[in-house]
Amino acid sequence: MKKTTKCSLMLLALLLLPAVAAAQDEIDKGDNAWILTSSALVLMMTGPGLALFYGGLVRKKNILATMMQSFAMMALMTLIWAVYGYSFAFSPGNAFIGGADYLFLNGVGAEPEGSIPHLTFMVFQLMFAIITPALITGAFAERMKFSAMLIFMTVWATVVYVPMVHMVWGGGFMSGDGALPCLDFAGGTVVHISSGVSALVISLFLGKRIGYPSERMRPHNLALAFIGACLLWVGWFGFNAGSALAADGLAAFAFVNTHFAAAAAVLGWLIVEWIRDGKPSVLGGITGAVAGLVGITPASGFVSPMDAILIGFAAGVVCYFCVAVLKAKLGYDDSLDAFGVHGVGGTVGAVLTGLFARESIGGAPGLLEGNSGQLVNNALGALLTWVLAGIATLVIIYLIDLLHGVRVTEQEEHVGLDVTQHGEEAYQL
Amino acid sequence: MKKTTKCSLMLLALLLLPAVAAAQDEIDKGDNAWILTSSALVLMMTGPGLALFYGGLVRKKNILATMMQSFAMMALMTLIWAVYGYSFAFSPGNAFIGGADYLFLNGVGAEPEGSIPHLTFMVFQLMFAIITPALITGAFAERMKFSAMLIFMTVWATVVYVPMVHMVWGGGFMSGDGALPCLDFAGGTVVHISSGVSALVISLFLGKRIGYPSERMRPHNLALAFIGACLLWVGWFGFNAGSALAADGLAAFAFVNTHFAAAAAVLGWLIVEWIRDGKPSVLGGITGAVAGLVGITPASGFVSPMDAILIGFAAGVVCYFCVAVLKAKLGYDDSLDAFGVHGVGGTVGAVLTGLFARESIGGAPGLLEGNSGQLVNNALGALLTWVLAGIATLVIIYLIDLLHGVRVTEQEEHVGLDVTQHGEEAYQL
Amino acid sequence: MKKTTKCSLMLLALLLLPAVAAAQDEIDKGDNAWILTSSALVLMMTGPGLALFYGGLVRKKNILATMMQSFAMMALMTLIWAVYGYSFAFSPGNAFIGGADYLFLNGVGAEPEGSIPHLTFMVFQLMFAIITPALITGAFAERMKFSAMLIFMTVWATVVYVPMVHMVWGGGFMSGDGALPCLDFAGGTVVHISSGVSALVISLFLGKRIGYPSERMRPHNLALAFIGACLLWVGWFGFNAGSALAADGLAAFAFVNTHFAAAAAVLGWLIVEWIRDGKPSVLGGITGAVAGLVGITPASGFVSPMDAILIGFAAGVVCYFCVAVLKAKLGYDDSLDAFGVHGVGGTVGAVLTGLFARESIGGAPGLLEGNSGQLVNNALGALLTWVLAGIATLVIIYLIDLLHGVRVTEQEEHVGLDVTQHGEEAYQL
Amino acid sequence: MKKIEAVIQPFKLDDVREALKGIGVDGMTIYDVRGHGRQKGHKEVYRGQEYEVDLLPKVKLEAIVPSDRVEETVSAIIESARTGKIGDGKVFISDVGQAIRIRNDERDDDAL
Amino acid sequence: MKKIEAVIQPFKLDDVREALKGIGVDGMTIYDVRGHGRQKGHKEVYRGQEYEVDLLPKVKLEAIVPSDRVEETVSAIIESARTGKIGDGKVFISDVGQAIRIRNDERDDDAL
Amino acid sequence: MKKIEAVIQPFKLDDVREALKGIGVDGMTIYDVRGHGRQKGHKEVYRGQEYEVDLLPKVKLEAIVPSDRVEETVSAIIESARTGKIGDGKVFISDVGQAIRIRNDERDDDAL
Ligand SMILES: Nc1ncnc2c1ncn2[C@@H]1O[C@H](COP(=O)(O)OP(=O)(O)O)[C@@H](O)[C@H]1O
Ligand SMILES: Nc1ncnc2c1ncn2[C@@H]1O[C@H](COP(=O)(O)OP(=O)(O)O)[C@@H](O)[C@H]1O
Ligand SMILES: Nc1ncnc2c1ncn2[C@@H]1O[C@H](COP(=O)(O)OP(=O)(O)O)[C@@H](O)[C@H]1O
Repeated sequence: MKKTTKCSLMLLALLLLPAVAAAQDEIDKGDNAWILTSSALVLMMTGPGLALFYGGLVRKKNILATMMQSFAMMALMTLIWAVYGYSFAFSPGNAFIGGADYLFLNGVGAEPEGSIPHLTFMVFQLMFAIITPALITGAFAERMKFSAMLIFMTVWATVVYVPMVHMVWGGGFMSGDGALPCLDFAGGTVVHISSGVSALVISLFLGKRIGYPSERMRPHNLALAFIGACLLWVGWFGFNAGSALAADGLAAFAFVNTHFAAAAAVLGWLIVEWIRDGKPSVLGGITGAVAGLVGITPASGFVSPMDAILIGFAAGVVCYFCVAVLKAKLGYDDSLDAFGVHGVGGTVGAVLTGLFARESIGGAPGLLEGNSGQLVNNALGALLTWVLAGIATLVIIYLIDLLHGVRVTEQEEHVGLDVTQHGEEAYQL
Repeated sequence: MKKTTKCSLMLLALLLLPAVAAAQDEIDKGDNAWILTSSALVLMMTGPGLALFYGGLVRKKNILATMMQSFAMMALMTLIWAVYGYSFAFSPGNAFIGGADYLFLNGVGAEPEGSIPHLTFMVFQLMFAIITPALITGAFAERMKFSAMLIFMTVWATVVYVPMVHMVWGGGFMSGDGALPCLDFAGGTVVHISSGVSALVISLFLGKRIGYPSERMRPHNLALAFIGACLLWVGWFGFNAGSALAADGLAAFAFVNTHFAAAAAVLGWLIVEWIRDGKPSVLGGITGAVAGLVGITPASGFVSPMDAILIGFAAGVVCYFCVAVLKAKLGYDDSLDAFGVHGVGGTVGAVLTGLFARESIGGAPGLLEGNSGQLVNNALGALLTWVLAGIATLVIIYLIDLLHGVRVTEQEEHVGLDVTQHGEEAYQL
Repeated sequence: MKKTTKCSLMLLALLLLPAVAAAQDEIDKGDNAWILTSSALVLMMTGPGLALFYGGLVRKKNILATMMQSFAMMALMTLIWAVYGYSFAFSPGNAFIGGADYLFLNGVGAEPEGSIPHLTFMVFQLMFAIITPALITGAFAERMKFSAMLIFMTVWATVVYVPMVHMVWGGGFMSGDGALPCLDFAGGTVVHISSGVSALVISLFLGKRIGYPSERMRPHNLALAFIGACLLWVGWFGFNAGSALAADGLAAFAFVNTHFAAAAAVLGWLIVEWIRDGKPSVLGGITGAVAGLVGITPASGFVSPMDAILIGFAAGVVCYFCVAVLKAKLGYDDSLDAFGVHGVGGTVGAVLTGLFARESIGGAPGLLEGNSGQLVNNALGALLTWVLAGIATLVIIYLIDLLHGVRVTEQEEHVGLDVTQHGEEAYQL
Repeated sequence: MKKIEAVIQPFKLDDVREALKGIGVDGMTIYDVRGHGRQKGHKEVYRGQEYEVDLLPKVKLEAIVPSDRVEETVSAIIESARTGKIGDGKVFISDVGQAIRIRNDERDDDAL
Repeated sequence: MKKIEAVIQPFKLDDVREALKGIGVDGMTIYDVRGHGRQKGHKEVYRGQEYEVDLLPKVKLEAIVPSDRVEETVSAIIESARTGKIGDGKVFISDVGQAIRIRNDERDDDAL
Repeated sequence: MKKIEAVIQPFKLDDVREALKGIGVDGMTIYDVRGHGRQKGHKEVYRGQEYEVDLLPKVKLEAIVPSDRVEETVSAIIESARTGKIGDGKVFISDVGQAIRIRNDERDDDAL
């Protein structure tokens, strides 16, 4: 939202009166310092953050392959973003997709975009383009070909992620001045629903890992997963508070909301776990934290800290049931619960944002302030994202399977992906 | 100190002439960027920092439980702080405890507190409220019930930490304009003495771990402890330099002092170790670093970089002897030396701050500049903290033991806390 | 470059008209926030970053000793820098070495140096002085005495690093207004060539590890190496973008260039590996990233993002061949490829900076903009660094070996350095 | 009493344990090993340096059983551990002179 | 010569080693194992998915001793390893045909 | 058939495997152990607390071979594992009654 106005304004400016733009827009070094810091924090979320969170949860024979799937995004998405991704996401276009003005970052330099250099805005957005596909990898961990993964992500980023960004933040129809304005401060729909739903589709398409669920597949190194989860928490401050695109009061709100929601989600998850499974677990605590962080993402710049506690708590409890109960019931194998945490948490957050949004904070009222329309818009936006991501992913994965094959052989799955995909072993202990 | 003046001034302002306050106080985005960054750094100190530092030092069967004790504080203290902790610490009150104005963060928003949003100040302080109790957990590692730990920390934060904060930083009697003004830039008394002394009391109350010291209890993973210590060092820049509450020259002093003290303490510890034990060790190096960081904490905004080297060196050497010699002599089992490092290092720092403080840097002269009063005040402040924390902790732990029981069963201690408290194992290697 | 002008200007100012300097220079809190943050990031590169990257690659019995070599630099270099290093690097001197004005940081305080406090500039530079020698340790891992390492680094920092800094950034003959002005934005020559070449010399002098290459010496924990590499990547934003010494547009350029080069180098390395060795590996990916980061270091503030992609790609491919092919051919044992990555990558970067530099970005044109002189200068500068570092290192190591002995005994090498040098074991798993 | 030592594929452990539980063989001790035999290893490359890895991860299961239970125990293991592919592993049988239960000094068959 | 294999509780290792040192049995080889027997396991839950863990961590100690020292060795182990609770472990004794000290080719009893 | 158990220095493993390959002994199972014997341990100090570490890392290699191949196998191991220093390790030989190849039920010598 903030983003959109800021940047669509910018786009307009760029088009009509650059002179004026230059005049009215000036770089604020405090803002730039914060967004550069935030960009570094968001990259840290993927590497080492997410890579460890996922890598610690798989079996020993697959840790490297799992971390590599996140790490590869740090390289692949960067080139895609530089060549055409950023342009089709943020340069002026239609309601669904941006234009070609910024191909090869043409014209993207040090000049101010809002109060920060255009390049700063570009690279901050890039970090989101890196982690989003990386989130999906949790669903097909331990059984997907590395080559197939690379192909899938390239296509997915191009036909799902980039358009989503444009629609919600780049001036498309779900953004501030679009046909269906949705409130998504830092990526509930764009990042979490899109990746979570795609994750579900792939895990259904690929089928279960050999031996699941009969064979024991306990996390091989929860210490690594713990480090990863903590770094995700810390990095998320850049993700959400950085989305204010300034070091202002709104950033402070987003920062506090992010932290409060994570804390509340930890308690939410642990309490349910304690009651239902008899003991509160570390894996539960860190998973709950991530669920809360996901849940607050779209709301972080629109709600109050106390609202954030409620949103986080809700996300923690709901995600627990999806992961621990629903998944078992439905019997699909979302290896690391990319859907259960991101798809579900993102949806919860998107809807609750429409409920709790306060005009005094993010400039937009929600249902509780009598603006029922916003709740409807956000629900619709979430639904649309489900549909788009779901269908597109199914088509893509189907085609890649047809032309290239997506799953490793049974033998390779037994031996493990580290050795078979990358010719390495993680530990010589 | 800085804090106090700044914030008590603020409080006054809020009370009497908000309009004027608003007039004279304005948000500086550079300051806000730095304090938001610092807040993230301080959270990183607890998770993953401290969790790893402690988790790597225990036996394999207890790593998760140990990390969980720190992680739980990230959730628990956050809710306490949001509901009443911040209010009783920082809203206007009497000499010992704050008031109820900020309950549920009522009235705590984006308006400036000094040069940063009030929420930024609140969340920065919250990160301190998280790590302080987490530090204590090192003393009762490997033998305390998770439930008892939660109860203890809730009570301790309420009756020890929050009042301490108010007294020293919140306008209480140990703060700038109080009856006994102490110099504590970033928490020598509030954070380290209070947690360290409480740690000692608990370890004495709980008694030794089964098999201590006869059975071998070597750190199970020094690589993790190393990561933790380094992240503590890095995060400490936010802890101390962030306590300037601005990105100004004072922050630069605090930053440099922090780094110099840590470096000097590493050398101090290693030299003694090399002489006394024949070899300089990695565990010694990282423990020394933490000791130095603790020692400089109260002084970081009051002394010169060269003073910082002396303070760090002293902290390193003194802590070594307390940990390696004194503890063995007295024979208590402070599992991870929470007292030996934080209680002792904090005391050394508090006293030396009164010795070295320079008016030209922090605005307050110490003994070396002829102000013997400051040394006395700081010593008294430290003593008071010892007494308060010591007695309160004893009462609390005694009652909890009576009503709930604090120690796990012998069988549980043998099997390990990971399995018995959380139903998990860390490694499937 | 930027640095030089800024600081030589400052030095001039300090000498001639401090009053004026004070007048024209004012602290910008946004800049200070960013450089303090960057300083923390650069320290994180050494600990835990580099320590893990190296520690994960050695054999289990040497991880602590390897990490300790980096950690010790965090303490040792700090004291050297405080006492005389900073002064001889940055206080006014001749073409080769600085003066004694800043001994014991005399006169280095909160007053502005450019737009940041002098202390901030000092500590930011210190973090470079820490990581540079730490990089060298990769070459003699698993076989050097800890004591010899300390002696070597002390001398090396004094006679190689400090003069190099002065020559290139401190107003010496390779800096902006010197006889041979070289473009080195963040340390291609000063940091990477100097450390990489010294690494080569030591590994040749020490000879191979017992059993190399016949015995299997696979990395004992690639998960740790992965964490380290990612933290290096994240920290490098502070290293390069911080070298703008401001949170301005140039910082944004350096930030983006850094990230793009790393990404391109990952792809470069993996593609070659995939073709040549049959599989793309995680170790290859993370090594490639570091190679790209090294390559872009001197260029980061002078070239465009698209140039950065080319530079990164080149660095990745060239370093691969040096590490995988050349080393085997020449048969020296640079244990962790400190030379293959830093020496080679730094040289590639230094030369390509002279090729791609754009006046519009860093104020200096390169060959492609018709300024062939710059390419020559940079090549000469690189060559000079090779010679200086190479010869000096050989002399130093030779003398230390003569007077003290540098290599551990065969028995110690078998048992491992953790136990024999530090009396510890890393894991009790 | 006989000691039955079986070297099996790690991913077969759960099946084998099921099978043994099925025939009431409860006592066993297990540990991870690396094995070499006819099964081909694989190539690993680290920074261009090749390693032929021909020690593959296996699990070793030891069960001491009364002589008259050897037959069924062995066949239970073999059937449950077999995939038919090279690398399935081996079973070795040897004599055990005495067995003692530390807890209560029970001896031999009673101790198993 | 006899091979004495003892599976014991990990936290008893130091005591057992003391006891053996006491009677002058120096040579031994030790490794970590997981064992199953009468001792009940425990439940672990990961994201709601339950696992019955009934392979518990134990330590296995092997000592080859001259036949005439078996008695005292075994009793030393048993006494020092006993807690009286289920899970204390077992001792197994079997024959060893030959022992050789690699360093100097000493054989059998001299090699122990 | 005989079971040959060799406890050797970890850094000698590659040499020993070469030697065995040399004489065509392919089948073997290997695992890490800690051993105590005449070799002196070392001191470790953690925060001033001393530990005498006298369990040293060793590698244990097990090979079941036909009785007529014991001689050469043992000498191959001994020669390749020897450094002449205390700690080189030991070789123990014992009987194996039966061997079975899980994959195809081959027995005894054919199974090795
Ligand atoms: N002679 C032997 N002595 C000890 N262990 C053996 C022997 N032969 C095979 N093994 C073990 O059995 C495992 C499988 O044997 P292998 O020959 O690879 O396949 P298969 O069992 O199908 O013939 C080996 O990895 C090794 O651990
Ligand atoms: N028949 C057996 N074969 C091999 N190992 C056994 C056998 N029975 C028991 N063990 C080992 O002894 C350990 C303890 O045995 P258990 O029956 O649990 O307790 P107790 O020794 O008190 O009867 C087991 O965990 C297992 O490692
Ligand atoms: N009696 C024994 N039983 C089992 N293992 C033994 C015995 N004696 C020695 N070992 C193993 O052999 C290793 C080497 O023995 P040691 O006496 O230290 O050196 P050496 O083999 O040169 O005499 C020991 O660490 C231990 O693992």
